[in-house]
Amino acid sequence: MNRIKKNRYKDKAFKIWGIFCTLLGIVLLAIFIGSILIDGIQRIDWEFITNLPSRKAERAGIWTALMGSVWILVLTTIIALPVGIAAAIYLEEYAKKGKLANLLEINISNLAGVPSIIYGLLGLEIFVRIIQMGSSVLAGSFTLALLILPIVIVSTREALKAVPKSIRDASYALGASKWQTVSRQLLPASSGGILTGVILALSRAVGETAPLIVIGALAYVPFAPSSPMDEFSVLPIQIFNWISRPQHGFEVNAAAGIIILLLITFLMNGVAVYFRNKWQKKFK
Amino acid sequence: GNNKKDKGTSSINIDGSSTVYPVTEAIAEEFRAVDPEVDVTIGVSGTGGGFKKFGRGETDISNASRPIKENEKAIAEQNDIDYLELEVAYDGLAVVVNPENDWVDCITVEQLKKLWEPGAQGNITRWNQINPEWPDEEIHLFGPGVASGTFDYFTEAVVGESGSSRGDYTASEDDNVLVQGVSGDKYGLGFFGLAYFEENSDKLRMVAVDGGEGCVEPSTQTVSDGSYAPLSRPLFVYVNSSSVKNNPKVVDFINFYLDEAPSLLKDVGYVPLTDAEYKEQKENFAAFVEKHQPKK
Amino acid sequence: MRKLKETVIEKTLLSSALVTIAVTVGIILVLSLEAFNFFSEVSIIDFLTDPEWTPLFSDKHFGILPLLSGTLLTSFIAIAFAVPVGLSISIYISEYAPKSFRRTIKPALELLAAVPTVVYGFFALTVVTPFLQSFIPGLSGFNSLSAGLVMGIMIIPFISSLSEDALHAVPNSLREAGYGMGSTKLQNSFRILVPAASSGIIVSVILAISRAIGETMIVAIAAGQQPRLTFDPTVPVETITAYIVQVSLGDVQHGSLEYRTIFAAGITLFIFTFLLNTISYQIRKKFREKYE
Amino acid sequence: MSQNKKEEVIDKSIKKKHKLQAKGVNVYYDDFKAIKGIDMKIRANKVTAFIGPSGCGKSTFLRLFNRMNDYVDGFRMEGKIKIDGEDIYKKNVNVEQLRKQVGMVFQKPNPFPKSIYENVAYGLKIQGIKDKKFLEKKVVESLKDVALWDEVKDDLNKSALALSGGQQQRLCIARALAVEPSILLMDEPTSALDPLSTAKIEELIYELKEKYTIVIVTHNMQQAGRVSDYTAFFYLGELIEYDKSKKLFTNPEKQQTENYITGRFG
Amino acid sequence: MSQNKKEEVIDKSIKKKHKLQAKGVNVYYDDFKAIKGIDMKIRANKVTAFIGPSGCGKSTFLRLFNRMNDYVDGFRMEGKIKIDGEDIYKKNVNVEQLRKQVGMVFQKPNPFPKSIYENVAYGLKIQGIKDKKFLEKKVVESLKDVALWDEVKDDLNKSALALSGGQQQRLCIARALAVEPSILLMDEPTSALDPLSTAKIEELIYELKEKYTIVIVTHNMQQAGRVSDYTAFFYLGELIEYDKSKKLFTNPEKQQTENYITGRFG
Ligand SMILES: Nc1ncnc2c1ncn2[C@@H]1O[C@H](COP(=O)(O)OP(=O)(O)OP(=O)(O)O)[C@@H](O)[C@H]1O
Ligand SMILES: Nc1ncnc2c1ncn2[C@@H]1O[C@H](COP(=O)(O)OP(=O)(O)OP(=O)(O)O)[C@@H](O)[C@H]1O
Ligand SMILES: [Mg+2]
Ligand SMILES: [Mg+2]
Ligand SMILES: O=P([O-])([O-])[O-]
Repeated sequence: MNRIKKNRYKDKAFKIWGIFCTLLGIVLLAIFIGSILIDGIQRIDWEFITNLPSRKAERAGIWTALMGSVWILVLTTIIALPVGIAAAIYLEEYAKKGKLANLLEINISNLAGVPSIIYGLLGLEIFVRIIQMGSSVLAGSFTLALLILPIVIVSTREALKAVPKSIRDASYALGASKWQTVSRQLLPASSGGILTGVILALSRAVGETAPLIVIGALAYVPFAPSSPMDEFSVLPIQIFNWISRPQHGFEVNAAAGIIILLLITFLMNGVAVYFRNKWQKKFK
Repeated sequence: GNNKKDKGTSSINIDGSSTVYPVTEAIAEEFRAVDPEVDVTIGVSGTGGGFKKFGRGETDISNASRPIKENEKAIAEQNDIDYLELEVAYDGLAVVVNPENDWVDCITVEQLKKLWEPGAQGNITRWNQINPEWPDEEIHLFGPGVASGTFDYFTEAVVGESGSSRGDYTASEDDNVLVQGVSGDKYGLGFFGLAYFEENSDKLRMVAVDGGEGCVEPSTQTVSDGSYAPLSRPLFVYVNSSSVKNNPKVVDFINFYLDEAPSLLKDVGYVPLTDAEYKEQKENFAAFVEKHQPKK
Repeated sequence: MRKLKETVIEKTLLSSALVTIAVTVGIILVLSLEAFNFFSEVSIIDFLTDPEWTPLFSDKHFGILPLLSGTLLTSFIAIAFAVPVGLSISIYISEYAPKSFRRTIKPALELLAAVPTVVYGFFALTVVTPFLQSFIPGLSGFNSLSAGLVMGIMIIPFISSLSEDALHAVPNSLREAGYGMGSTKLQNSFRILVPAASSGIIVSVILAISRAIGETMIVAIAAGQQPRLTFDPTVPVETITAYIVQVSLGDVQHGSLEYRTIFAAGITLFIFTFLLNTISYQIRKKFREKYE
Repeated sequence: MSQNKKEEVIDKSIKKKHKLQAKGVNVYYDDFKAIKGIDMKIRANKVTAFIGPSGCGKSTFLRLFNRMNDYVDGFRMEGKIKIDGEDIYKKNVNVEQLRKQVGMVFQKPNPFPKSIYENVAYGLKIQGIKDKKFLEKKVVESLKDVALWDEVKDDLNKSALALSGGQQQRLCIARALAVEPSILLMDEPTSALDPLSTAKIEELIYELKEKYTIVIVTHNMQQAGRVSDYTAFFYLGELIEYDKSKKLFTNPEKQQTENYITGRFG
Repeated sequence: MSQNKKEEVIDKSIKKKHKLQAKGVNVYYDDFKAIKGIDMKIRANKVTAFIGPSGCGKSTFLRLFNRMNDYVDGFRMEGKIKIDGEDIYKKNVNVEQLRKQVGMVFQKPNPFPKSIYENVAYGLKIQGIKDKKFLEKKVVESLKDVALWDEVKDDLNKSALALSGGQQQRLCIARALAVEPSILLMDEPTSALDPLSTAKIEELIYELKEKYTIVIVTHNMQQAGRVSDYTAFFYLGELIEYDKSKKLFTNPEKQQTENYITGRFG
């Protein structure tokens, strides 16, 4: 009897501990975001967004970096999306059980775990050097596209898997070919899931710093890229650059930049979660 | 990559010293007000890194915190690159410690050498090894990375051979690493450009250096009159002749640089040359332009 | 005609899938070619045993150990923090919390993983380090402790989310069997569910380790950039990733030894994460078979 | 050679009466033998029911006739399946074409998550037919055939998922009919439906057999008795008994059949 | 107050004969009412069977007696459930203690993925009992009680998952018996088993009722007839009829009951 009471107390204690742990991360993050808001929010105004970099912290803005990030996002999407979705379709709908499918499977799972900086080294050697793209937006986009490719593939496969088998049966039974079934039924039906995965992958890309540093994104670029071959900077690099400066004013800028970057990431995640919820209902 | 060069003439590509970077950045920023059409990009690869690109013809202008070296010259020659060296400012190297450090006020060049020479690596690790009166604590060293001219200059001035140094210190191109490192560490010691110290005088304490003639603190005065020896030096920019030839904006930019440097330098914490010296630089440049610009 | 179209499409899709193989081959080739060049100048024995890493200085040493110890130390701190916390979270969410809470808290936690790592670096440097310094007097401005802890926060969701999935996948019949015997939730969780979900939990931990080892910006910003062979969490260290960033920030001249050092460091990192990923893949495969 | 010739002649003569034919068919899923040496002929314009306990291979066997098992991992077949005397498993058979000829309806109604109209028009559209008029005509016809027209005519653009289960199943049948198959395979088409919808569909089957050869899998003996002309009883992958439904349900030859239809197992 | 007293006295007197008691019990899953106002008393040392069509609430009702529904989302109960006259849903009831008293066996055998020994010893171990000798004794006893001892005695460290389905189910019963409950709830304990294993377990139930009060849910009328002393027929959440099994199966009072047991629906 006593023993059972003790067990119950332990149980209660663990419950409290569990709540504590669950909230720990989130509360720390909230505190941090709070302190960043305090540091940086008053720094954010239209000028901060549209100003070019400056040696004077109070004049410096994030325009170049913001546009660099936008360019990177767009190009990365254009490169990674078709390949990633096509690969996922192949693996999920076409590949037969066997050595090749197995190899692809292991390979993709491994790629997903390769540290991002390694992709930077790959991009440096292949895109920057061998293909001679230089430290351009395009080289950066290719590098990040490879980086998010496994994520796009995995999430697209999940989305395709979620389409009930009965839909495939129905389509094949009506005489549809494989591609007709894929393009007319499976892709539309899984679009919500694919979209979710892609947005999440892109939100990862928008926060990546290390691989772009490795391929040589610049510190001072006082103009927004106007072509894929232009040099560029992105938000996280701009933030990193400001963190690296010893003057306090730049620390404020970094905080303000972080607010913008977090806003973008959280927005993307929010949109993704929204689509996921909307889409999941479809099959339930 | 050198794609930039082919893209037309409205861009100026600069790379090199992180010490000179704030000066050039300031100039570039002001220049934008004069000619907003020109895209000026400035990399921070350190003086050595900058010269490598410059020697390959990838940049129009190279920032340098020391003169070009023979081997770097040779590469430039190999690639048929003709260039001009211009002095633009003076800088002093500041040796800094944590504000809580109450035992060092002045350090001799001998002591610095003992601390930084290659042989110190793994051997000289505690404060009291340099001066028995100093605490028996591990010393944490911070300094610029090997690609920087500051590093070359410091090693040359202190150790006696450029680039010769111990390797077991926090070597970073990222100046905040150095500032944060020393300001967050009671037993830290570091060196970097005077300009950076001035921006952080609240977090760091400067140490006077005894070059053989007594302890001297670096200041605008002691740097420009040369009494802060051996840790003061001139800063340079190098201009590529073909850029001068092909891109009139480069000429505009350099002229603007030499005109505006005296007024802007104070902003960024460096010491200007004398008026006479600036005049000489301008004349040199005018002659260089004359030589390379095709007659219209 | 239609057959042909179908074939062409299939081949196109296949070649997209093969791109992933090309990426892997590319990574391995690039790393090993440059590393090969590196090892033709530096003996592999030195690389593995020399206790100093000073490739950029005149007295050159090429011992990877200091970078490795920095990497392992920060990762260890992160894991030591994130595993107990993450596991507790997963148990709490899957066994204790109401369903509705689970639905909101999981995406919220996953947000922790979505925060760009630069931001975490800033957090470690400007908030955590000064905070820790207030009661650890000897703590340097750059240290593996605060970088590791913040990295831990970042990887918590990897562990909590994947472990929670694994716990969730344990058939309800086992859960009921346990409760039916009079177990408390705690006993049920630790004696039955965690062992039953162990493979999934192990996978999550391995993935988290791999993540920590490969993490770059947090350590580059907050752990310092000084390669030293130490397991003291209060002093500056340098990780493999931070070294690569440090060199990249300067100019890396192709063909120079310093250019090659980042690939030699890179391949070391790659081998570690590759092994971890492979192990986790194998466990996951077994695990999947178990419940299907 | 002459042996083959002879067979062909026989096949031709069968053709009129026997629409479908299985010859020495074995099916394996990896190592598991799901169908064991079945020979069977199925008559044109009749309803043939497959019955048998769960897992006996009814679905597997049914799906051989439109090659729906082809995509199943580990599936392997031996023997011959012929439709109108043509071996549908020989090389170069156009599977898509075959499936147009052999419509199929599944256990769970599985409309596409699209509009009612799109569902019915799908089979035609994938054949490349774009003529709006023609499509509309076929859609209306098919919906009328399954007696769904009156219920949905005002709202053809409504999502098919908004229909009730019984309506969905009739929609699925309409969808199959729209491409004008000659054979209709139905795998437990009413098992997910309420009695009313079931009755409607049974009625429909009765009408459809005028134009189609229908094979239906069912668990419900009463249903088999009501709708089918012939019934085949399967057990553990074997065809145990195959006869006129009346005969089989009232006076089965085999003990196993009797045990099953009297509910002694299954 | 005096009203309460009186009830208590009555409860006490019931205690001997009636082990379990439900009073005005309603159960809701969110808005769905799964149990509708059930009053019922269950006799000690007898076997009581719950029968009824799928979804009628048998499991829900059974699981009220060891509060296994507590963890189900949206579950809500009204009314009283008493064991030996004690309300088990009142505040401060120790649920873990309760469950030790009320053992449960589930439809699908659900041994822990541990050794046979660990499975049986589990309930004792979580009470904090560490005495090796005692544990071993109880394990052997329990395994003998379910007639599994002879089959596994050589290999108590083998994983329980390596046993056959029937053996697993007996193991689960042994596991429940090891903590010495006085009541045994069984939710379709044989529905996943082959006839031979089923027979063994029925036999076991017969023996166990000497010592335990047993409530068993079953779909199999024959089984209910064979093993139970009393049978309760549920329909749509209501208790339709509850009587001696002999009576209920041969001469039910209610038409619904008769329809069900003669197989006219369900
Ligand atoms: N994809 C598959 N892989 C492996 N085995 C399978 C597969 N599909 C079916 N089987 C096996 O083949 C046998 C026949 O299955 P089938 O689905 O044809 O039975 P059925 O008579 O239709 O049963 P039910 O009445 O339950 O639908 C079963 O034992 C089943 O387990
Ligand atoms: N967790 C739940 N949430 C919502 N509704 C539930 C839940 N569990 C059961 N129900 C509903 O309560 C009703 C009774 O369910 P219960 O499982 O008790 O029936 P049963 O008689 O045991 O059926 P079966 O013979 O199929 O096991 C059913 O309509 C069921 O759908
Ligand atoms: Mg079937
Ligand atoms: Mg039940
Ligand atoms: O960046 P440096 O000025 O030290 O070359």
